[in-house]
Amino acid sequence: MKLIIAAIKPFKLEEVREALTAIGVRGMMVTEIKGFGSQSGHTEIYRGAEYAVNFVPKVKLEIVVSAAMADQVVSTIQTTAKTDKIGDGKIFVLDVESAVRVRTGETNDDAL
Amino acid sequence: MKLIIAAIKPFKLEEVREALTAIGVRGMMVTEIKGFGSQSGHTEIYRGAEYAVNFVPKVKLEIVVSAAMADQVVSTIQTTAKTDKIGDGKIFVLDVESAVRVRTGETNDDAL
Amino acid sequence: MKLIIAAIKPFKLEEVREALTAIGVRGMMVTEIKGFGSQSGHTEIYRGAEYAVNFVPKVKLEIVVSAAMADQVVSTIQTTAKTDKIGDGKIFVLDVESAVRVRTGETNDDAL
Amino acid sequence: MNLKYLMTITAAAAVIPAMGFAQDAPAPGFDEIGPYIMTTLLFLVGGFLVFWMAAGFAMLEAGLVRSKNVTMQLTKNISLFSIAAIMYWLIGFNLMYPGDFNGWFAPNFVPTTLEPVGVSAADVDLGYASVGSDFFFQLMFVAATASIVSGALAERIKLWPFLIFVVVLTGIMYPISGSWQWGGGWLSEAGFSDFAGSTIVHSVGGWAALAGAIVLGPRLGKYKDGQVHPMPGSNLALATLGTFILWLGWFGFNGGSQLAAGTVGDISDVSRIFANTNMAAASGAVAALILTQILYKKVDLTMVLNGALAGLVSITAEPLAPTLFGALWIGAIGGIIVVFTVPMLDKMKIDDVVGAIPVHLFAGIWGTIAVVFYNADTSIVTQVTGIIAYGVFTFVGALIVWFILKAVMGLRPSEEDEMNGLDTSELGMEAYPDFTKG
Amino acid sequence: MNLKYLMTITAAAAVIPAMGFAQDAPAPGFDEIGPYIMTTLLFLVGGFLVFWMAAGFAMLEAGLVRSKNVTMQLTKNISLFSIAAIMYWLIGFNLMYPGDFNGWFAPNFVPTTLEPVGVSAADVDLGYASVGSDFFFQLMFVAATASIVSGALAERIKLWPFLIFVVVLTGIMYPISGSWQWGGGWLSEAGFSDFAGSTIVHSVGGWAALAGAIVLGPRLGKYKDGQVHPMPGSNLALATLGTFILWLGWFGFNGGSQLAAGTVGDISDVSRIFANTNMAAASGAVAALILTQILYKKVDLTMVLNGALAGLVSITAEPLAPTLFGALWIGAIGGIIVVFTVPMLDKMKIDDVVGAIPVHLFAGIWGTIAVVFYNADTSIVTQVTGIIAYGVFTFVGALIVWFILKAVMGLRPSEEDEMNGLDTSELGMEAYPDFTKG
Amino acid sequence: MNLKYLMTITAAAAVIPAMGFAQDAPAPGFDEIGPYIMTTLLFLVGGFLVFWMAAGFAMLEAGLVRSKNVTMQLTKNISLFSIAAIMYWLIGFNLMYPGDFNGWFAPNFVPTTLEPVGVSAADVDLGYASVGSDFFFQLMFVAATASIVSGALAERIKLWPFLIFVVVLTGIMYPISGSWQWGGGWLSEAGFSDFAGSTIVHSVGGWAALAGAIVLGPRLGKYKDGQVHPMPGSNLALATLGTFILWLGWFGFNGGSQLAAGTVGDISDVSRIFANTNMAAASGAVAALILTQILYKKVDLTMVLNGALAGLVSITAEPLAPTLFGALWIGAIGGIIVVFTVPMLDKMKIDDVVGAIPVHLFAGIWGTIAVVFYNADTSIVTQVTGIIAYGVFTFVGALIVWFILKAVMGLRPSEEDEMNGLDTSELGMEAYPDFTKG
Ligand SMILES: Nc1ncnc2c1ncn2[C@@H]1O[C@H](COP(=O)(O)OP(=O)(O)O)[C@@H](O)[C@H]1O
Ligand SMILES: Nc1ncnc2c1ncn2[C@@H]1O[C@H](COP(=O)(O)OP(=O)(O)O)[C@@H](O)[C@H]1O
Ligand SMILES: Nc1ncnc2c1ncn2[C@@H]1O[C@H](COP(=O)(O)OP(=O)(O)O)[C@@H](O)[C@H]1O
Repeated sequence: MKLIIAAIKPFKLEEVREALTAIGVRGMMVTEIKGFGSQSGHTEIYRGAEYAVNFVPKVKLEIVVSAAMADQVVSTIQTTAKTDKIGDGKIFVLDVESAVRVRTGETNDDAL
Repeated sequence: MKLIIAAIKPFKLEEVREALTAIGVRGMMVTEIKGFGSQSGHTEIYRGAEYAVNFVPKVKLEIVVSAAMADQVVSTIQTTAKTDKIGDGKIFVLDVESAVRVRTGETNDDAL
Repeated sequence: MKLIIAAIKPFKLEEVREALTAIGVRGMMVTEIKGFGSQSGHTEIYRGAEYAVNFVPKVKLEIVVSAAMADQVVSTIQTTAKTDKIGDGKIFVLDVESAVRVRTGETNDDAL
Repeated sequence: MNLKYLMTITAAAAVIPAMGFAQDAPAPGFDEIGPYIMTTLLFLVGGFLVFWMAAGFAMLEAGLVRSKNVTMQLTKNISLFSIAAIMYWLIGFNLMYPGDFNGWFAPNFVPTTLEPVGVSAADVDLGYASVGSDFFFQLMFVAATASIVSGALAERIKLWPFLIFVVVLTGIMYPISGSWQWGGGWLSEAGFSDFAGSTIVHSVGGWAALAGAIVLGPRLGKYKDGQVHPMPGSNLALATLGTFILWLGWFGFNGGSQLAAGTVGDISDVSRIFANTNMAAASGAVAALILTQILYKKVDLTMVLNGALAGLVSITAEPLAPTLFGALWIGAIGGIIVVFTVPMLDKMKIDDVVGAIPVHLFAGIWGTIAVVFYNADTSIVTQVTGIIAYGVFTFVGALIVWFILKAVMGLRPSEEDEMNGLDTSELGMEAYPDFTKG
Repeated sequence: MNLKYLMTITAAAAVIPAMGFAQDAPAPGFDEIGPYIMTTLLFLVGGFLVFWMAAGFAMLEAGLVRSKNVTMQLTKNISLFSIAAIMYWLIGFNLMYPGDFNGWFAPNFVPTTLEPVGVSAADVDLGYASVGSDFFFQLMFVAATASIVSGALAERIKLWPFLIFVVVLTGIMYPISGSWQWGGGWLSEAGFSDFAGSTIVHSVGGWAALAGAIVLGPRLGKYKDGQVHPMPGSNLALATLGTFILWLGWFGFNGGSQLAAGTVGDISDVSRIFANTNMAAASGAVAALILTQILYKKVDLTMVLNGALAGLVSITAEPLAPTLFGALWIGAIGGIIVVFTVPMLDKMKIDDVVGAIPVHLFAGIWGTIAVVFYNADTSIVTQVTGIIAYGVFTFVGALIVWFILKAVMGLRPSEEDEMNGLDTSELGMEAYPDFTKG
Repeated sequence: MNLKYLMTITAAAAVIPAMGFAQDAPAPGFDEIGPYIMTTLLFLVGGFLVFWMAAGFAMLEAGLVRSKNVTMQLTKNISLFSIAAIMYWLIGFNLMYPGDFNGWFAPNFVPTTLEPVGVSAADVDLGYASVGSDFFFQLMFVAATASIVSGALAERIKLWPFLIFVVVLTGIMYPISGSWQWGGGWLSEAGFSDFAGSTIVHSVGGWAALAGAIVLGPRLGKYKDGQVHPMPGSNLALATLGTFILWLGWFGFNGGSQLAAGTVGDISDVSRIFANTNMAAASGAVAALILTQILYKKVDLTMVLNGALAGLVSITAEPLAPTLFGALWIGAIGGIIVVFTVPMLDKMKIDDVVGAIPVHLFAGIWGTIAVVFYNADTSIVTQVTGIIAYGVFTFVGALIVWFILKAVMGLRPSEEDEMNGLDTSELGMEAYPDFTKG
């Protein structure tokens, strides 16, 4: 199994979730994060003082899928989250050794 | 070492933490997440309009332990977080290459 | 590529970010977490009742870098986040199989 | 004041010469000045209570929008009040209260001037109150009208076009239509009755909001593939606080509209109004409480809040005449109206973020009609005439202004800006920057 | 009003014929109506200030519960006020103020009716105030009583059983016991003294809350393996706001209870009451500030807030007679009581979420006793008699009602529902949906 | 009161024997007591409105600090008010209002005592108001002064040194300098004019805050490597609520300062003050609204809030004499001052967390100067004299006190404590414990 970690723009979350459900992803973990990257560093003014915004709000998705599905999930996220503007995000793939479903104790692919 | 990622029901956090401490887990990272899975999708009413709740609040645990301890930690979480109701959560195990304790610079198992 | 996960003290975030930028890290994901570890367990009083604080606020950094850079990143975080006080945090390194930049579709090291 | 009584003293005075009662003029007794002082006080206390409603609207709206639009909603609310205060001074007040003038066109646009400092009793209308207190009180009403609009159009209208609309609404539209009734215009002559402004203030705000909501369209994603996608308010504690503030302010709104407090009859009437106003709010809330439990098997706090406000709007057209029982059922119907019309608007794809249209327009119409049940001098015909007159004038007028603004400067931010929230995209300032949103 | 003075004029009138004083009846002078107008005004201003306390309780409680129960707490607060307003009109007011009747049983359950519109001076009691203002003012007190209960039982009682209890408390229990003293019943005849209601309002609320807390039991996990597990309030800014609101409202609560404002003595007494009330609140807060610093080495804001409120409750039984120094030490002891009794209740495993029992019951008892120090016409015996009478009647009565409710419909949600929070489980609506809780 | 009129009656009395007018003394007519009652009422209503400002400061400051310092800010605000209430009773009031005494040294430190219960008309100054109401009203002003300091020094000063400073400021410094003008001291004799306290209250608070900010230094990281690092306020909804509360309270602040309400002239003047006060706030807000849009291409809500407050401070020195147009431009300049001086202070590395110094000190100076434009009896020279006198006395005095406190107990927490926030490090209690901060 693979763990797919993706950082995307918050307003894309709903769209991406729908796209993933469509291709059969049945679960994920979503976390609000502060993203730092090339997009960062635009300046704002607060009470007359300019300052650089180093972090921009992003949403992090963590999805564990069977190795077979991984590529499809990655490309689905990539195409759906794309706005062609800087800050669209990143997708990382890690290897997962084992998985367990708490409720049933099922393991690995059955747990997903 | 192994990284154990678990998504559980928020109200189980305290119980799980105690159970893990009991078996000698000395640290973890806890994050509030929005979970998406089979449990999701129940409907609510807001100002007369029905809508589907796609995400349910979950708590994510990230625990790094020595390879030897991994299985015990997994089963402890699984048994403690269990309510036999849908949405109990998932546990994933990943391999960790190295660990460092910031304060001392100790590495790997000594860092945990 | 490697995924470096670090839990540090919140007030060290800015310093660490600057140090990492200095050595050429171009992106990261930052998450507020509740940390559990040796530091935990000091007691507070609320309305006359003592209670143990099991979780302390920490910041989690997730950084994906080329394998070559990993060690430098780890040591930079370790030296910068250090206060020599308990609770300084931990750094973990995991292997990353692949990376994609959503905007461009670039992969692996080019995606970082 | 009691003339005969004065005579007595004067007569008595005659008995003892050299007492020169004339000299007394500068310091007349309380029988003469008491009513003036009490009514002025009524306007001042009533006025600051209605002022407080501006904070109520701000909190209610800030609580019912999503966290990414809170700074903008707060900015709109404090700005609209400030602009209303200036416009009403600049032209509104004299446009609305010319006494004679029927408000179809403004003969003279003159800013408001108050009586001189330390004015003497001889130079004021002892039968009424000081101009300053009257202006202060009336000014608060126009601000309320503008607040109604800001709530309905929240989360998707840019700051400046909204504020420009406020300039027109508070400086021209409200004063003109207001003069028809409170300025002694044609509607008051026709026998229309709207004690504190269910129609003149609340429906007018509602009509302007409705026109805006139609021209503006719904928030992105609110109505997708034939479904309503609720966007829950970010802070119901603030929304509840706002409702309590409005409830409190309403005692000044309705009570002050008695326009007199210096006689036993007047002060007792003000008491009656306070009691009725409170009852209507309570019954509106309870009606929504029970009805949402029945309809949805769950109580909906936001509906209970709207229900209380609808009860208040319903009793505003006639808070004096009804018995407490009358206030109860009139207010309760207001609460029921809200529970049914909020989803109705959604079905019509009219996106009213805070329920301003059901509360202020629909309940306002109901309240204006309900006048006939307890006020014998009114007729359903004239009431409906008034409702229609205000509706047509304000709705059409607002539509025109909204369309002009849309053509000239555009009303909505870009899609991405709206998605990211107006706080960061338009103002570059979050309302709750320290908190992780999810 | 001043009889002799009337005679004067009448006599004087006699001297000069054809002055027909009789005709004057419809428009008497301010010497006659002034007191009536001022006292009515006192009730109206005092009344809206006490109304404001409903918002204070709502904010205080919403701030001291965990974020997962905020919507429920807000719903309870606005609903209980609305229900109290209706019940007090329906039966409460006439049950409590029959004048003659001592309240042991209710001969006639009749809704409240106000004087007619534009009532004339001849048809009112010029020595008091308008019925409307009196009703409006008194109504706010019963609502306060109910608010006290909602805070203590927060986070674990279902909505409807709580609201049904409110119906009984505000419609029957409070009016009956209230009539013993303020209705001119047996306790007032016995010489009991409770100026603004330390016992009649606050202790009564506290007793009802105590009974409920016992029947209901503590929140899940509050007392585990012999330890107290604090559950910190989710929003101390709201809690502080609520305290300030209550403090402000208390000026109306105590000041209005002078029940007269139309003479030099009365208005000066109201001033005295304002000054003493403020002093007691301040000293209660300072006492808690210093004491928590000494006891815990850290100041506890929630205790300071409770301390201010306890100071207010302590002075409520006699806000007029004490000197400012008297108000200071009476209030300070109130603050001290809170700091010691909050943990005491925890030791007794009685879970009072907001500290309502220490603040309103314990400080209320203290305040009622403290009356004897500055009011010579009172005796410790009658004061204690009153305290016991109200305690037994309310505590036992409440116990019975709570047990019936528990038997009939159950008071608590399921364990998992309580764990997940009443907002999602019972109402399906979060108070702060946009924010990540942790 | 009207003497001639009394004579009349007495004389008339003489005509008809056996009418014993003497006996009437205990109950004089409204012509005699009316003004006393109305002015007392003005103080009571004005007083509770100014009390409300304490809540306004608390909310404004709680909203403008970071979430990790909110509990501390709330604790400071409720504590400072309570301490001010006690100190002003203990010595402040009699130190400030000796009538004759010019305030350079305090001959007698005596606590305040009020008139007896049920005082009779013969024993009061019928030309003014009850001591109780006067004390209550004046007390609220000193508390406002202290609140100004807490905001400027937020997020980095320990609780106790701050509270000790409040003891000195409210018990000694403010009363002494206040007596120069309001106590009938040398400045009032010199012809200085400050109607409601632009200088006496607001600038004094601002000077004390400035001294503190200098001694204390900026928050860690605020000015790093020659750059300003903004630390955005954690809750702009609270900040806006606080501003609305202050705005409301200001009607009592300025209106009550008329010190009389029992004649046509006085109540009309109070009305004028209400209208002008509202106008100045509105124009201050609009000025900041437009100016920030022009300067930064984005509206800055926190500046708009400060702008409204600066408008209020600007009109406070003379809210009566100006026309509405006068109030408009005076207030607008106040708003402009804030927009320019807030960044200016940052350039000078003076860290004022909430903008208290621009709002209260700079706008206060402006308002005191602006008096000369509408009040013919004033001269720029005496106005500046007063401004300097208050500035030197308060700034130097505060500097000394701050230095002593720094030497004796230290003002700042450790670096790590400040970084972690005073809520957890000093109080061990978070304001928003349930929420994830980021
Ligand atoms: N090396 C990295 N490791 C982890 N997360 C990253 C990394 N680089 C970027 N990210 C995440 O991806 C987001 C978008 O990246 P950014 O460089 O801003 O834009 P883009 O991906 O279009 O180049 C960042 O906000 C951050 O959350
Ligand atoms: N494939 C997955 N990848 C990551 N997290 C998952 C995945 N499936 C489920 N989860 C997490 O586990 C939680 C519970 O899963 P769910 O399917 O709802 O119930 P159950 O585990 O009982 O089948 C989800 O809310 C989500 O946070
Ligand atoms: N085994 C672990 N797995 C994951 N995170 C850990 C682990 N141990 C510690 N942490 C994280 O590191 C933080 C600091 O660790 P702690 O033991 O408190 O101090 P120190 O690292 O100085 O020994 C903890 O708060 C937690 O977030």
